[in-house]
Amino acid sequence: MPDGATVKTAMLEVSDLQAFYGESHVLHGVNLEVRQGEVVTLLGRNGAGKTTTMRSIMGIVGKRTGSIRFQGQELIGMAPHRIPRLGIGYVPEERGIFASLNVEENLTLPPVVKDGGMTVQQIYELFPNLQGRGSTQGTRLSGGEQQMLAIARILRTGATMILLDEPTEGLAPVIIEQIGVAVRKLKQRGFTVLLVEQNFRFAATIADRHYMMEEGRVMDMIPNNQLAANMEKLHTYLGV
Amino acid sequence: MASDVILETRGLTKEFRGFVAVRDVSLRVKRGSIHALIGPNGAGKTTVFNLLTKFLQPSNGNILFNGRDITAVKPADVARLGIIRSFQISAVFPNLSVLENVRVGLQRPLGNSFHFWKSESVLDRLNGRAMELLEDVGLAGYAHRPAAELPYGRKRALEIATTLALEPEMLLLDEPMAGMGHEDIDRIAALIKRVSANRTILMVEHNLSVVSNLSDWITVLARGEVLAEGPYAEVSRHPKVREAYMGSGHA
Amino acid sequence: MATETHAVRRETAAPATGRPAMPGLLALAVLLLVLIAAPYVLYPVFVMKVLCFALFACAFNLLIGFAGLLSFGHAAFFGGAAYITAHTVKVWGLPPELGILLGTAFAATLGLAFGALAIRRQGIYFAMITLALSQMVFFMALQLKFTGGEDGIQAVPRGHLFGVIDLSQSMAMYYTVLAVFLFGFAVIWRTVHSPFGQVLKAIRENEPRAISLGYRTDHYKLMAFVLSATLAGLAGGTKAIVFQLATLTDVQWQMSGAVVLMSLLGGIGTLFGPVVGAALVVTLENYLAASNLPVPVVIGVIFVACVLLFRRGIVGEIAARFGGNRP
Amino acid sequence: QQGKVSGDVVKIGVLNDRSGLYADLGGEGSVVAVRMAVEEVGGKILGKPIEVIAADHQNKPDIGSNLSREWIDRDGVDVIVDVPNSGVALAVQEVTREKKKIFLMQGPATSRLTGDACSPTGFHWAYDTRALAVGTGQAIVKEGGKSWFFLTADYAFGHQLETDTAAQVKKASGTVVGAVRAPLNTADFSSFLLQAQSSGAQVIGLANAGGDTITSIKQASEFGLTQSGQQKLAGLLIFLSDVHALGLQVAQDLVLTTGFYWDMDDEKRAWSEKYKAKTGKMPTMVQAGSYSSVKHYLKAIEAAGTDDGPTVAAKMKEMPVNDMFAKNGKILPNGRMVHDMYLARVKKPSESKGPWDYYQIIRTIPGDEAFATMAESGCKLPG
Amino acid sequence: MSTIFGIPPQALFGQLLLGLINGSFYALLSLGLAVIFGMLNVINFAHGALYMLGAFVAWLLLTTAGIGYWWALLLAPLVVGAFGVLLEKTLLSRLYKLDHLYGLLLTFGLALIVEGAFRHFYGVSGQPYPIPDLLRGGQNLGFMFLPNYRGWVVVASLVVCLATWYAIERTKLGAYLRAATENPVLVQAFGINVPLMITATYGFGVALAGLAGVLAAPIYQVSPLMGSNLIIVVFAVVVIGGMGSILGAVLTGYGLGLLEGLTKVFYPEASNIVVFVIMAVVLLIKPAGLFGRER
Ligand SMILES: Nc1ncnc2c1ncn2[C@@H]1O[C@H](COP(=O)(O)OP(=O)(O)OP(=O)(O)O)[C@@H](O)[C@H]1O
Ligand SMILES: Nc1ncnc2c1ncn2[C@@H]1O[C@H](COP(=O)(O)OP(=O)(O)OP(=O)(O)O)[C@@H](O)[C@H]1O
Ligand SMILES: [Mg+2]
Ligand SMILES: [Mg+2]
Repeated sequence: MPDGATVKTAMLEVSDLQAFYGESHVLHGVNLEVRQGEVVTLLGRNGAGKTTTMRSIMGIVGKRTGSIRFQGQELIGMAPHRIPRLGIGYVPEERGIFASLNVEENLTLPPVVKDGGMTVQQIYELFPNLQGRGSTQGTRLSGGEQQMLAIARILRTGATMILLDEPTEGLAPVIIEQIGVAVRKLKQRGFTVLLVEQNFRFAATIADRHYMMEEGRVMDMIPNNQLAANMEKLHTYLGV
Repeated sequence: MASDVILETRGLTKEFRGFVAVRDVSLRVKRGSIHALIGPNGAGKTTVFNLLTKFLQPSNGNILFNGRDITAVKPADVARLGIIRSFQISAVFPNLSVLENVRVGLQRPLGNSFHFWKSESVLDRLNGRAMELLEDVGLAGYAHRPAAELPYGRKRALEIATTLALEPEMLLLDEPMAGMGHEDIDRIAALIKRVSANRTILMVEHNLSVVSNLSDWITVLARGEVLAEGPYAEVSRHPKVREAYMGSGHA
Repeated sequence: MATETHAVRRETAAPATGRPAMPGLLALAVLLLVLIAAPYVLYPVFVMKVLCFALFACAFNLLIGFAGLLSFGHAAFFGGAAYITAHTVKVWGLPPELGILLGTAFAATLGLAFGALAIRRQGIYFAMITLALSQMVFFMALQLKFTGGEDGIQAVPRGHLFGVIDLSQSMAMYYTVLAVFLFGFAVIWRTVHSPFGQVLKAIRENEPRAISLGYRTDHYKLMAFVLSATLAGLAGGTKAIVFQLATLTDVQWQMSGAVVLMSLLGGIGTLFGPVVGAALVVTLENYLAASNLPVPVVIGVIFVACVLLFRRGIVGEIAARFGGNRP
Repeated sequence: QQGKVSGDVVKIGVLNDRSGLYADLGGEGSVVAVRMAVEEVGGKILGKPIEVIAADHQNKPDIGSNLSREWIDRDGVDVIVDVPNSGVALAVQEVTREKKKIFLMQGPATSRLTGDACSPTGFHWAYDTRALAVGTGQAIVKEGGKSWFFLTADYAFGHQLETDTAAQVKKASGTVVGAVRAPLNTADFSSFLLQAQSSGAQVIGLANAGGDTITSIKQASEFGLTQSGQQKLAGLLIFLSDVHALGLQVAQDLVLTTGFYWDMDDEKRAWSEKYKAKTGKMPTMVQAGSYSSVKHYLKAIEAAGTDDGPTVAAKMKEMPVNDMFAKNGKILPNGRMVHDMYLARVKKPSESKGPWDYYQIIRTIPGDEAFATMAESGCKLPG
Repeated sequence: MSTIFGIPPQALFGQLLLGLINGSFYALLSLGLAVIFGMLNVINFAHGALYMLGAFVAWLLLTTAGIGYWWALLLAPLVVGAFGVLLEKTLLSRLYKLDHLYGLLLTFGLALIVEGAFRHFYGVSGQPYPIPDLLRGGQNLGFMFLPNYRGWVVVASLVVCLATWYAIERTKLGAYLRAATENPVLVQAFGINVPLMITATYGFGVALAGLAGVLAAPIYQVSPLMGSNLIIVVFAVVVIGGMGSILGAVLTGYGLGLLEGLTKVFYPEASNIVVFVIMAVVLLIKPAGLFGRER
């Protein structure tokens, strides 16, 4: 897509993605690319289609057309439960902590899909809040703790590409910092991250590139180092 | 002066099967103020809200509203005393129209809510006031749409309009800005400021710029206990608060 | 948005805005004309049966369609009232109007007791609790002396309405039943479009929110339950006078199932649906009785078809197809 | 009105349970039996065709009463046959009384149908609770079963059966040592059977019907109640179809009263074989009774020259009933058809020569003993 | 003391034992219901009909193919389970996005169809099914005669209930099942084949009903109505136990069997309603049921 200097291989390529919820047409041709080891954000106002893009990748929207290729493999048409097994982990916006499972069960629920995931011990180091809460019912955790749990359980699976939908929503600043640290660590370890954020300041501290979405389309791509030069655009897209 | 304090808790404690989520919290909310409750995740803010509105029963301690002990009062009756809450997760009546949503709030004080023999047209006289309220939150244009169709931020606004319909003496707002875009945040912040003129507001919010702009008084909770109290400037300098909550970014 | 996605939206609950609109009034006028003319064209006893069940179904529908509560035990109110009416008229010698009144009052009392228990739980639990409670009434009806066990109470005299109108005359009986039905229907109509109905809808939509606004939701649900039970009792008492009997059939759980079917077939949450559904089911039962088809199988197939194919029911489908404003 | 056939057709409506608890003892079999009677007279009477229609009342009195009303008002039905389930029969009795149509009852048990609820055009044919009580109660005491314990279905029918039978037992100077009331449709009788067992009574009377009877007999056998030889089970209301369903292994040695058994004389055997060829089963007393009553009804039309209800009813009561079902049966003014009843014992598997060879008749109970007299019945019709 | 409330203790033990046997059926059936409800959020009104189907399959195997009890014990649940899988795949699976009440209504319709069809073809007086030779006869326990077969029923149901409880509450598979109940889409997004799991669960729950049916066949008459009477009591059992826990369903099943047994001794007229009375009382004191989780 950009300057031809594709040093690293494209891990995820989305082209002309259209998605529908029942009769409503939500994505109108999304194009984007995430390279191995990158942290890329999707920015946009409420309802721009960021979550829908992620759900499309995971194969859990009603209907989608176009092409989504992960490490060369086409995901459209694949049974939804096979997609994560390729090594894609998804942390949903609504967190999706299970009430009928305790914290430990929640943590160990997603099956390990690849070697190299974090151990439970490493996870507790990253999120000390979770330590000792193993037998608490999952949804009895506070909102922020639930968010940590939702991220943590994906880190265990060894997924190499992680989709994070608004991981900082409703989190205290300290925790946001921690999550920033965690994402940077993931990046160092070679994980690829696609991140949806409202919190633009946070995004700027960790991402390599930003895609701007509006009304179901990708409008623009801004590398992180050119952010300052593009503040005007950001204003129009996000109203920052 | 006692009448200065509208809501007071004494030694409020909530224990969940051995886990103490709220420990010995004593709050004093001044009449007419905007009081913010902040703290790290899991500090017990939502739990305090649930205790105040009686969605949870305290394990220990008392709650006083206008000097009256409301510790044993039922949730609906707490609301009738004039304490109305919003939810951390948006709460509207999805299949009622926006106007009807507000009218549900306006209708209650009328005392005709059990009148199954009357025509609902008796509710029409509420429409004027309802439209005013919608106007206030910028929803007048949506009055006849089902609430389900509103975008997220507008739903929060609708929720606030419905809440205001009851002319509550005291408003409890749980993360009113969560999940909102920037424009909406500003709009709602302005609204909160406006409505606070003649009522008391207690709110939980993580967005520190909102907190710092709006609130007169801040209580910081951590691990279920009160860590610090005071105006924003003071609290934000508190080293423990910085360590436990704000982090290095908010110097 | 995200928080909204897994809140299940009840299919049947469409925005019922405004007050009775033109199509509704029109439908009402047509219905009225049809009902006034019916006994001259159709077999009057049959139409009376339809009317009794239509009222029963409407009463049931008030609860599920407008309060979101599925009762699987409404037979208890219908049948219970039928027994009381039959007994008071036959054994105590009360005039029919008093008998029906007593039966209805009994249903209301029973509704208060059952409702107080059942509204402590929601959804499926509510359905199962009402079912179990109504089973209790069934066993009582079976074992108590005055109900006559399997035989039921037979040969109940129709008597004279207000001491003057001889109800053994088919037409007199018919128009009496029609009046009762219209009264019940009007009560339901009014309830749905009343301040109370508005709160009920709000509770159905989001109960915690309604509580936080200061509504004691349990009281509203209980009130709706009692209203529904009372009207079901009115239907049952009237039926006892029409057929001159009250039997176990009226209190069996299959009766509760039948009334669910009527509402579902006609359209849950619509005002006219239950009337249409009742007419269809009663016709069908009559027709099937004379055929060689196994009745339960046919009824079961219709049930399944309704649930899978037209959940909105006949009236619901029509309303949805011809413009938004439901009658 | 006199001297002609209404609607130029004699319409017979068989109204019974075609899918429920009583479908096997009546059901389609009753319709077949009625058709056999119609065929025997050549399908015509007084030169007019005879038509048979059938419907399922689903054991619901309101459906029964509604259907019979419609049949009579709209379809010109002249006579209603069978109607098992006392509740439905009582409802239909009201309708036929009002409409002055003939009602030939086979399936229902309660003797109220010829007692306080009797009708001038209602006929009760095969059996009734009183005959069962006399048959089983008195006859068994005479056979040596002196002390009784009742296992009673806890509703009106069961209570009546218990009281009637207990009265007969005492009349024959037997004793009743106890009773237990089991709710209707009990799935497990073992508790009650245990109580019956420990009572030490010689005879355990089953004052119940249908599924309850079957289950209680089956479980009695499981708990070895009768194997010891000290206790006997007496079924107060048991049909051949029930015994067939239970199988001899379980039902053996059960004592019961019946109004008909196919294997008693050549005439019965011949008719029953013909019936079996059509249905694959031997007839119950209800099915045989349906045949008998319709046959008698048609004879009465022939004799009266009209199908007018009251006229035919009077004629029926004048003529003795003589066919394969009953010899010299007579009909009381209350509609009770009085004929001999039989006390039977269910054979052991080793005694049975093949399918349907189930009963050994151990005593004949003369009709006058079995059924109540007009005076005893409590019927208010002019004698 | 030679009597307890006027009943000799011996007789009382006997009655308690009998109660336990009935409780075995309640437990097996409410377990199946709880499993299905837990995973699919469907109140399986057809449960009674499928229990009946289990008994009928055993009877058909015996009468048409000469296949005896022990094979039937294995085959009938498989057949019923397969039928359940078919139902789930073709009908129930279309309802998951809707209010749970539709599942209740659908299965209610299915129950009518299955029961009606069997009534139509086999009548209602029912068919006899012999006790297997191995379990004929009984033990004289001194205070009562315990048929061997009933003893076997208690043992078999206990084993099945415990095994099921363990599988659901203590294994990984169970955790998947519970999670999928709440948010199937997300569990799918973790790489688990949820539709398959749901189908299998329904098949399993229904097979439990089938198994109960086979166990019941030699005790009760194999009749089309055997399930419809039982099922409402089992519903009550489930309400009393609270739907939250599998163990609750099982324990309540046995417990109510015992209580009902006692009622049959002290006040037999009430034995049909005792379960419902208990239900009312429990609801008053603990609305979520004895073992239910609040919300
Ligand atoms: N389940 C659904 N059914 C119908 N429309 C939906 C559904 N979910 C989302 N939408 C619509 O699709 C559009 C895109 O939604 P999406 O959730 O992808 O936005 P987003 O960019 O993630 O917004 P947010 O910042 O609020 O999370 C919105 O207009 C939304 O209303
Ligand atoms: N019902 C419950 N049972 C057990 N623990 C609970 C329950 N409700 C809350 N908790 C625990 O109490 C603590 C406080 O929770 P609360 O929801 O009040 O936090 P909060 O301050 O609102 O956090 P956030 O900002 O993340 O929403 C948390 O650790 C949570 O796990
Ligand atoms: Mg989103
Ligand atoms: Mg919170």
